[in-house]
Amino acid sequence: MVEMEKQVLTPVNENKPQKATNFKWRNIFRGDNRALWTILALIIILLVDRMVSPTFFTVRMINGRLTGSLINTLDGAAPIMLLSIGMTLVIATKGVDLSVGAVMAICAAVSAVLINRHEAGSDNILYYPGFVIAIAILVGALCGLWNGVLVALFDIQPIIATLILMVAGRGIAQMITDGQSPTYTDETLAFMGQGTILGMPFPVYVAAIALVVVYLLVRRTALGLLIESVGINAKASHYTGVNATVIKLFVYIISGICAAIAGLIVAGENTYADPHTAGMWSELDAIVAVVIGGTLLSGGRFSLVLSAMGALIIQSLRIGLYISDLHPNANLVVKAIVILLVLLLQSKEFKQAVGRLFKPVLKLRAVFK
Amino acid sequence: MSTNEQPALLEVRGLTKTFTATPALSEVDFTLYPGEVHAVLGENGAGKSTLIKVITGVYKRDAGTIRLNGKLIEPRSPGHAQELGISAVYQEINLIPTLSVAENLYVGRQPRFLGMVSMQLMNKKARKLLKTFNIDIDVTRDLSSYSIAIQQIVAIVRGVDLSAKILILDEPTSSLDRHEVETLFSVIRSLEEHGIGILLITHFLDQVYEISDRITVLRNGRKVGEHLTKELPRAKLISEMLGREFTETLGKRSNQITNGDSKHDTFLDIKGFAKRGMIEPFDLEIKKGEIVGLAGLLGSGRTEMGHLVFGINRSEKGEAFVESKKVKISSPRKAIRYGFGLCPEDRKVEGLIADLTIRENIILALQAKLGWYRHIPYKRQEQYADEMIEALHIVTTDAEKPVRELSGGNQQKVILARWLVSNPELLILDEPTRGIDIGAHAEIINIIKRLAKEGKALMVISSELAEVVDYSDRVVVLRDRKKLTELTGDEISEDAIMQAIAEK
Amino acid sequence: MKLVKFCLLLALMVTFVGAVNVKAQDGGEGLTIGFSQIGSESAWRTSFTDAVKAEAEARGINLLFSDAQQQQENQIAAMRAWIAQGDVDAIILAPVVESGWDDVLQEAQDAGIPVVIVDRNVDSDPSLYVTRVSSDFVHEGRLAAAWLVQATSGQCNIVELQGTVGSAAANDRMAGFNEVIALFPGMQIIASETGDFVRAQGKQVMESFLSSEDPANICAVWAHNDDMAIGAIEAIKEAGLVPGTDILVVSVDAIPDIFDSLDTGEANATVELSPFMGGPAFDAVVATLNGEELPKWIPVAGKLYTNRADYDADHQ
Amino acid sequence: MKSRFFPLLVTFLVFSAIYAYCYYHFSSFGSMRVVCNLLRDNAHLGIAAIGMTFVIISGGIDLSVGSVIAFTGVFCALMITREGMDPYLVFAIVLGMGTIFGAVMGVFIYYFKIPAFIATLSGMFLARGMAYVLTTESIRITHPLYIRVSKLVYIFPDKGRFTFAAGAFLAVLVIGIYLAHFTRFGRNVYAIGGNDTAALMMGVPVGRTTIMVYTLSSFLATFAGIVLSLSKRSGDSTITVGAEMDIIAAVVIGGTLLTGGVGYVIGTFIGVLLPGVIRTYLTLEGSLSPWWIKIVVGGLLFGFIAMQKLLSARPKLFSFKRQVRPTTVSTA
Repeated sequence: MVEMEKQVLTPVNENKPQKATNFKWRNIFRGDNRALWTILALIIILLVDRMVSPTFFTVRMINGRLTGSLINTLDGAAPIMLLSIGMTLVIATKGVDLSVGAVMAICAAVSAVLINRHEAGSDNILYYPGFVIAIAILVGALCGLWNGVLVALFDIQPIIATLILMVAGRGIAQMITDGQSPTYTDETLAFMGQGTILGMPFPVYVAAIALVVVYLLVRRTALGLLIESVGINAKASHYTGVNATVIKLFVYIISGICAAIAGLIVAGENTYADPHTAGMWSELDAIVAVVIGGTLLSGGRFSLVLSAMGALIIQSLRIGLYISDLHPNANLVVKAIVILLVLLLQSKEFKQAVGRLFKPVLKLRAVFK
Repeated sequence: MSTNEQPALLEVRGLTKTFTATPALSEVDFTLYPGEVHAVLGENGAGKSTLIKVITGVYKRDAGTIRLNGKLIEPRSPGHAQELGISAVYQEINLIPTLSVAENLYVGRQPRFLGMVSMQLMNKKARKLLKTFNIDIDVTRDLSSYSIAIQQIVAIVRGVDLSAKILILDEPTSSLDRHEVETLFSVIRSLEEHGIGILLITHFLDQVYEISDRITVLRNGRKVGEHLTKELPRAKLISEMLGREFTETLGKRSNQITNGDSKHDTFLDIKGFAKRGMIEPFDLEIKKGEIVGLAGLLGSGRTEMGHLVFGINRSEKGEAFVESKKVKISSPRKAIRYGFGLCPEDRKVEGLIADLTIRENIILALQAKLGWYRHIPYKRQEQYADEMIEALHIVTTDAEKPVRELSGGNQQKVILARWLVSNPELLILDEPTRGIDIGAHAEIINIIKRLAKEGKALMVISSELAEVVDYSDRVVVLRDRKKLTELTGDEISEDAIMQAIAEK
Repeated sequence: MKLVKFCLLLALMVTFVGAVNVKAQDGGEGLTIGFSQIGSESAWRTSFTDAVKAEAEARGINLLFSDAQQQQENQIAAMRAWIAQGDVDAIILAPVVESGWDDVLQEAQDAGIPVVIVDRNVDSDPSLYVTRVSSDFVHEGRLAAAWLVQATSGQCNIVELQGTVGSAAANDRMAGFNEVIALFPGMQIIASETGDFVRAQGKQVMESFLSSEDPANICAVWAHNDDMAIGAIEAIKEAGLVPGTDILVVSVDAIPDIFDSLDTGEANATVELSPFMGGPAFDAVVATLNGEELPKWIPVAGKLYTNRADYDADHQ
Repeated sequence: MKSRFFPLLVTFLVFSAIYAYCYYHFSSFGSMRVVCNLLRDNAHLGIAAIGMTFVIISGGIDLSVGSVIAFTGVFCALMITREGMDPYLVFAIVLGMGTIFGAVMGVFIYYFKIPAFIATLSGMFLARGMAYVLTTESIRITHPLYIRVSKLVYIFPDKGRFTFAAGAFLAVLVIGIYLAHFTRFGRNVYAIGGNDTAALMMGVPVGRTTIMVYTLSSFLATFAGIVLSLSKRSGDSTITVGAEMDIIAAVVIGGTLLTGGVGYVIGTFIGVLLPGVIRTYLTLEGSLSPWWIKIVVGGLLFGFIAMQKLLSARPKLFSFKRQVRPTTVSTA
């Protein structure tokens, strides 16, 4: 008993550098068996895609660039994946960020307008490509900060706080480009969307790096834990000394930065910024990706990897519809049905209802045993 | 008054309800006669709440029958139970803060004029109804703009007015003052005369003896006795409730330090803290290694005192000194920085992060204190968790289980462990032993004593007087949101505390 | 037989080349004219808006501009606001969709305000508006098809990037194009999907075409506008093919960006959708205010261009 | 003046101020023409917004309304023009479909605990997708009934046209106010928005009410689609894209709290008209860029939310810390 007291009551030296070991797979696939449904849904959709197009999994190297539907899926999923990374953190704190699509448009507009000045011969160092990218990301962070301030400091419901920027943001993007859709030729910015490294499209790297960086940021520090605790029980977290204000500011800023990078990619793909359509409805795609990834809209446990898979599900669904003979107009219907199916499979209440339906059958089986 | 010859109004037989393997009620019988007040008593976790939730259709029972006036009934929902004539007023005020008082009285049964809900008519009726209870308030204002006492009365008036055959009152008086209690009791007596059966759940034994005709005692989900109130001595009642002889718990207090001991420095000194509507100004001094018990009835201001000290609510005036240095306790985070910790009264809502694992719950306070960037390595986290699981005898298969899957006592230990790991100087414990089994109860009291021996300052809020007397070096007695007195050393006894509370 | 068809096609193209370019004229000074534009969803649309604004300024017309952001409801509301205010002399409407204009046109007529429809069509009774100044989408489709038939000698597997589903531009261009290629059994559309007139979507759809079809089997991409064609060019390049050579690219609009691609040979042909509809529209307004009778359709024809020099020569 | 009315009062004052400013610049704002135009041009949004008000008061959200409006228009046009069905029969069918659609969303939300946001988002995709599948053409409706309805106009002396759509809008407004304030259903909606567990305990049929709220919202959206189809005499699957966000903004500007339990149908009425007034001003001004409407609506949203926040945070206006107000006792 005396020994125990010592252990319990002596403070431990926290700063002792310790190697972070004990890596656990369950830390990646959080969210109980929801992971199973998400992975299953992705596999099924990929298999369906394969059935529709026999060459779906075929990857060829052409002119130093990998091509094939699978690569296209990854490439196209990159912006949604980026958004869903930020969105996952926001949703984990019981929030939501409706403004990411508008933020994409704003940042794309900022980058295009600034780089146009560089291309017009301005010597201002701020218009150099590297600075332009940095400024666009900074603008995204500021947009996130604005949302974060409304949510964390003013305690405004996230859905409505971010609705403000969702509504006004697209207007701001149009104002920045003066209603135009500016085109540019800068290769650095174009590389954001079109470049390849070792044959793989650059956006895929960006999304993957963002995933790893944010994963390390939240799981190798205490952020992930604190985010989850705020999302699960804000009051108890407050009483335990968790600084919810800082946590919320942080997640909205991350979401803003992710949206800014996604905006740069989308603009870079076509070397122009369209403030009207860039990122249109992508907030909804990102939210769906997160939800399919098993993070509850009511906050709490989250998994960045599963959210990224959710983004892949959405994109492979879209690509599948492109290559299928299905009428293009059926896109939305199929999307709605898939979302509902995944959600129903995740719903405990639905499973119980189905269970009740099959109860007589099970009973019957028990009788015959 | 009631007699056993009368046909029963409500007959419950063999009621059983199980939650995830632990039975909350097993084989409970209960009979309510018309025109009687039948008190259901028991400690926290005895199954009182479950009983009324089954009767009102909130929970589905696993087994047993319920008869109303001899007829079998199947209450499906509170609404359905209401239709059958059973209405309940719960201890958490289940009203709608954004609606007016009048609307709260008539939700679901608004008076209609020419087929339309008529606000005028409703307000008029509401005013008249409240008049009968000697309450004169603006019924058109939002409920949330009134004090909790008024809200509680509105809830009771609503229940009474539902022309119920059976009225269930769950802790109706916990936040009422004496005058309001009198008002309520006079209503209850008039209801008795109309042949309405009243099922009363309360913590206040005096009130039980004042108003009830019959008592059923529950313990651990089982019925342990049913008596006419006038035939049941208090000592027997308490021993039935606690499941042990009354005298057993009245052991001598194990005094550790004497007041004014110079070895023990003052840790926290509070002068004149107060917050309107929560607690009147009070002074409080806690020394290192001292256990200060806060005694008083539910709603006496003991929890509020803890909240003010911990910065959950900011004190409107007064000042605080930690080790003679003046400090501003403006938030729990600040308080934690000064070395405070708080185990809250409502574990589920204020303490646990239910979906996190035991390990994560245990290290949370320490991690929050360190800041997000100074991550506690997983190995260290596991070490902490395993140490705590062993030290506090937390019953679990491993530290990676979500904490919500633990029993109440083990959850309490997890919260305690959380603070022990973060090593605070002052620990405020609000009802640390509520709703937990006897074994865990004793362990937690041992831990409290040991912490004091280690030199921690402790502030323990408890409604179990015997327990307070047992470990406290000093007892602060509260009533009606006011600090009455402090008892020290040999002055401390249950009688003295009761007397202090009862004194005019 | 084949020869007959070729001749037919050539004749078709020649008639259109003749009908190019209505030059800017004077007239209309001091008028107040409301212009309800669909939005600014594409580069072509913004240059259209700018052309109308410039024309108005040159003529001294007070132009009230309203951008409907793709919503018909906004256009109707804007027209009603002008009618109610009563200081506009005429209204120019670029309708977002074809139907649903009867009431508001009737109201304008009742208020004595002439309405000139530009760009797209409306299905209302022609008596409700003065005239329609627009290009012929069907012919644009025909022109593109005719060029492709010539370029490939009538043997080509085509992938099609459709415009926004349901838009007149998409429907008509598709119809015109299909009408022509139907004459040539060697020409067929092997895949078709909507790219919503947007670059990013055009690229994505093209990517999926390139992976779902054998790229060697694709001879040409036919895009309903230049933006999607530019997206498709990116996709073709990324697939390691040479746009304009391995896969021919033909589209409609003639926005500045497509000429960059024509310069490098990455695009092959574009049919001009003339953005210079302001001049004829203002002329029509002036004419009708002077009591002149006008034909119900004033076509503004575009020509097919395969290089920048021709275009510049035509737009001096 | 009770504090509950304060947001409504501010909404009304802001509307009056903006309207007065517009009138100062453009005299036509004083005519019945502009007033009637505001009513008829915003009728479909307004009708759907009244349904949305109930949803938001109940503490939910419905993202599907814009798509439902579009689907209804397309369905009506297709059935009447292409299939030659009787319009009344078509209306009955489409209203039935809308009602079932809303009820199914309600069931998903209440029984399967799928968050309203996601459930109605799926509904939005589904309804829009179905509209696209039906047809992507813009179809004209020339049925005699439609012509007759278009002649149902009261013309004011200054030629303001009070049309069927305007009438339908006002009628739905009156019915909405009646439903919200004078029926048990309406009061139950307020109750579950205020505190749904308490409402359940008080015997409010929470499940039924929740499902009915979404049913009502879809029903009204369908009705809005019919009204729009009648006034435009056409059906088109690309209309009202993103209208749900405009509608939600209108409801919030109208003083309804997104947290549920508080709100007024009449506030929504003003909230719908306000962007209409601004749009009219921009149109008449003729040189302001179109993006200002978005920025101004966003600014208004922010202003109203900030005001509501300040009001509810009284008396400590500038304390940003979460106030733990003892509104309910929880000692369980």
